[in-house]
Amino acid sequence: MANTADQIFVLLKHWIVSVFPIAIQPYLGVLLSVVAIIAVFPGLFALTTVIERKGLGRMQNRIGPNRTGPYGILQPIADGIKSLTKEDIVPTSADAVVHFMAPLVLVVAVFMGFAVLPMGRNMQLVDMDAGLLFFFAIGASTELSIFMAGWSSRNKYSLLGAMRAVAQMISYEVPLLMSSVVIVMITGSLSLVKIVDAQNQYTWGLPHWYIFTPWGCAAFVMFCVAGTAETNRSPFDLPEGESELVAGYFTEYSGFKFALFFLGEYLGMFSISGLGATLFLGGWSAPLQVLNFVPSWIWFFSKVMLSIVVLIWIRGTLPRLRQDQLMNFAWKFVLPMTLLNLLVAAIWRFMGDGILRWIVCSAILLGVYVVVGTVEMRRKKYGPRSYRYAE
Amino acid sequence: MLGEGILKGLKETARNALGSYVSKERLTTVEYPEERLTLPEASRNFPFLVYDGTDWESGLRCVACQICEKECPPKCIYIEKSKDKKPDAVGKAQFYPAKFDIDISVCMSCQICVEVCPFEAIKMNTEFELSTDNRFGGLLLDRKELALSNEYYHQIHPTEASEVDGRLAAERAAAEAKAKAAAAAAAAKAAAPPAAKPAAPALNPAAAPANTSAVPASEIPSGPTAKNPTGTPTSAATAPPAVQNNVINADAPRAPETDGAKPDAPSAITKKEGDAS
Amino acid sequence: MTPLAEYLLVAALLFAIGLAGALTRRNAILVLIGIELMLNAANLNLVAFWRYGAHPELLTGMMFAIFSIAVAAAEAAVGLGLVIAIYRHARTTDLDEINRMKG
Amino acid sequence: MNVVFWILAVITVLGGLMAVTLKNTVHCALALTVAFAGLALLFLQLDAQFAGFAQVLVYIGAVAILVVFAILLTRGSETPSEGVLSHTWFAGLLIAAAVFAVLAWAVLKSTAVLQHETAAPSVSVQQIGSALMGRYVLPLEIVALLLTAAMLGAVMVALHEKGEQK
Repeated sequence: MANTADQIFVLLKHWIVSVFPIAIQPYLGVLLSVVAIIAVFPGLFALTTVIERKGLGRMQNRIGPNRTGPYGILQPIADGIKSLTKEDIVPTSADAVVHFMAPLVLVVAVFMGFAVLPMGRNMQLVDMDAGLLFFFAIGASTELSIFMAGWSSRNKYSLLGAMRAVAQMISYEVPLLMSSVVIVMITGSLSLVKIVDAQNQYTWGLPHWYIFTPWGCAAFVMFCVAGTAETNRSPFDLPEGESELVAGYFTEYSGFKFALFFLGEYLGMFSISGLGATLFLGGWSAPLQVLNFVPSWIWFFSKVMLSIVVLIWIRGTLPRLRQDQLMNFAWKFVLPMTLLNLLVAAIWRFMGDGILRWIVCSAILLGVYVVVGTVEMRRKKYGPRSYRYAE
Repeated sequence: MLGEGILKGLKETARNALGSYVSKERLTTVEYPEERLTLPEASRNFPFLVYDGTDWESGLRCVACQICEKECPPKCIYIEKSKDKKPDAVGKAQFYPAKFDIDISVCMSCQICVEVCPFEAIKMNTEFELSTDNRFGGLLLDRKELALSNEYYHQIHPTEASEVDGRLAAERAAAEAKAKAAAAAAAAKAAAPPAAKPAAPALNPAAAPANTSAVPASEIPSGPTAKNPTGTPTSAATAPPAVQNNVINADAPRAPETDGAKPDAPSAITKKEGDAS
Repeated sequence: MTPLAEYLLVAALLFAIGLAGALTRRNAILVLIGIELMLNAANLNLVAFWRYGAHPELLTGMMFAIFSIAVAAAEAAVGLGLVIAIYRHARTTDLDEINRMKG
Repeated sequence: MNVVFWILAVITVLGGLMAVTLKNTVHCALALTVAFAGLALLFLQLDAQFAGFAQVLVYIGAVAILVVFAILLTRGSETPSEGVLSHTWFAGLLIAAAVFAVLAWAVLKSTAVLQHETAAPSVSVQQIGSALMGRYVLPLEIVALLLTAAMLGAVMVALHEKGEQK
């Protein structure tokens, strides 16, 4: 019974495919999976916009959208209709072709990232041998679409936003990759399916998730920082800082194209969250052995939504960074820490089982963190700031 | 410790988010169309015209003196004085505004019209849901739309309205007493049959000064007696003249208490008229 | 025509295009773009030879391509850094004007 | 398979052609990314998954962005008034054509090697990793050094010189 519920989508797909002639079955299978991804994640996007607006509202002691439907849950539908029926304006001096291509490239690239995410037991579009590399390669190509959008708009705000976005994404891609490499080192595979399988084991009913190791925990924190920056989320939302750049690189977009950018941004959040869940939180595996009867895809999506909620929570809490703070943080703190973490993971790998490696690895990471943090705090780099004119 | 502040901030926002479900005083949002805050009594938005009694047209306190029109800084009031006179709420023949429009898209809610009105005829409304789908005519209110009863005035500004009513009543009573005294004095002095006549003429000078800037000439507190020679008798009734005098003097008793602000108003009018002409 | 020959032809065409770009354009950045194209054409050759070669399990061709990609990244970084430095000095990226040996 | 190859080949070559012929430099850079993407897909077509993804990651994710940054930092997107071609363009074109002719001739003439189609080699990423860490460890280290040196060099070259006016 539990198994059927777990595999229900897989069985459903097989059943649908088996109806058709053998010649087109493989293509149909892929098509069905693609359709499922294209249907599920925008739906999740709609849900997320409500959660975000309601949640941010609550954090600011407001109610949030509450007019459309009960408790405002139909708000995304209203928003969708609004943006679909709005006039699509292209600035006269804009580069029309590039301006048109940019949102398409973004959305297509972001969607491709979902192809390798295992969303449940046997639920992945392709089990690619180099899945992680594919994911990052696709992630890297979204930068170009952002540049296209910013440059083709012929707007200073757009261009500034795009340059900021590209600089930021390039800077944080390095720690993002580096913090994931740790997992690859330990698992010995770039395949996300294998990574999840490696975590889907239990000792005393507790899972073998990588976040429950010193290096995994450190990597997870840095992955979160880098992932937040990679998706241009607050507090790293300089590229679209409303108070400075109108809307950043998509200032000149309206109507459906704007909606596509919005969608792309949220899909990026989902894919980074999904990757984080896969790498560190055991993907679709249950958090406790006794909870294994719950279908695996529920675990995956609840982990993704949980990280989305945390992202929203962070957005409601932290103010925006300044450009130099952003860059300093990436290159002078996160990147060295990820490099150190690589070393720690290597030590972990070669120390063999036992309590000793826990102590050694935690000591190194914590020690460096505390020392660097204290020194930098003392140097007033990351510490509380006092502003001369803002007393 | 590095990162401590972030955790502190996260705690605070979480407290806010969860607390807004628990405690009512945290969530201060008023869901407007369904829930409304009671407006503070002193709130004001755009002017309206007060009328006494039940019929707005005959009960308008406004006598089309046009002071407000002249004083209005953004010039949003348009008044056309009537050619004839009509009896007002108390039956006294008066000029009335044949046309009284306020363009509330121009009005800046400064309340100067209320300050200068000698007849307590224009007051500030609190109504703010004034949106209209007609871009040009919708916000140009004519006198029918502007006219609102004294009861309504009591409703929106109870304290102020009762003050105004009390003042009007007191003035009316005082003027009546004065008129009676004057009439009595006149009767006693002249002891002649046309004794009632001298009291009556006061009304014309009374209305005239208000809109022809001759107010300074008529600002003598002891109105009736001084004005006796001028004016023409229009009605034989003795009570109406008394009321009328009352109205004329409406601003006279107020002059001392506003410390010269009031005496200025008429002179300002004269000056402006001089400019205009 | 064998598949290998097809790949080699495409690579040759791409190489020629890159060469033409590098030789005919004035803008230094476009010259770099041409060079990148030539490098990529070479990579395609390497991978194609690996795929249709005698011992694909030895990974020689693909390794060569991967190293070549890494080297190309370094080349691009330094090359573009040079272009920016030259631009800062000469206020132009026009190669026809940057023809003096002393600044 | 053959159809896919020809489509990819056309995309790649067109991208390359546009990259060197378009007037607007930014368009050139974008066309270059099309060529890069086509090449990456050709690599996938050649069963070189790892090389294909590395191509996307390095070229589209880094080199194209670098080129674009360089263009914007040098005002290269302004089309020069005196034309985009160097004054030796004709010679350059001739040389390129000659090179292509020679290469094509060589490719078409060489019937000796590798006529048959071989089965797709199955190469796992693990094998590549082992090879990098084993047989190719020296090149790997050298590349690492080279990249470090290149990074430092690029930073030094692009840094503001001391005393230079901004």
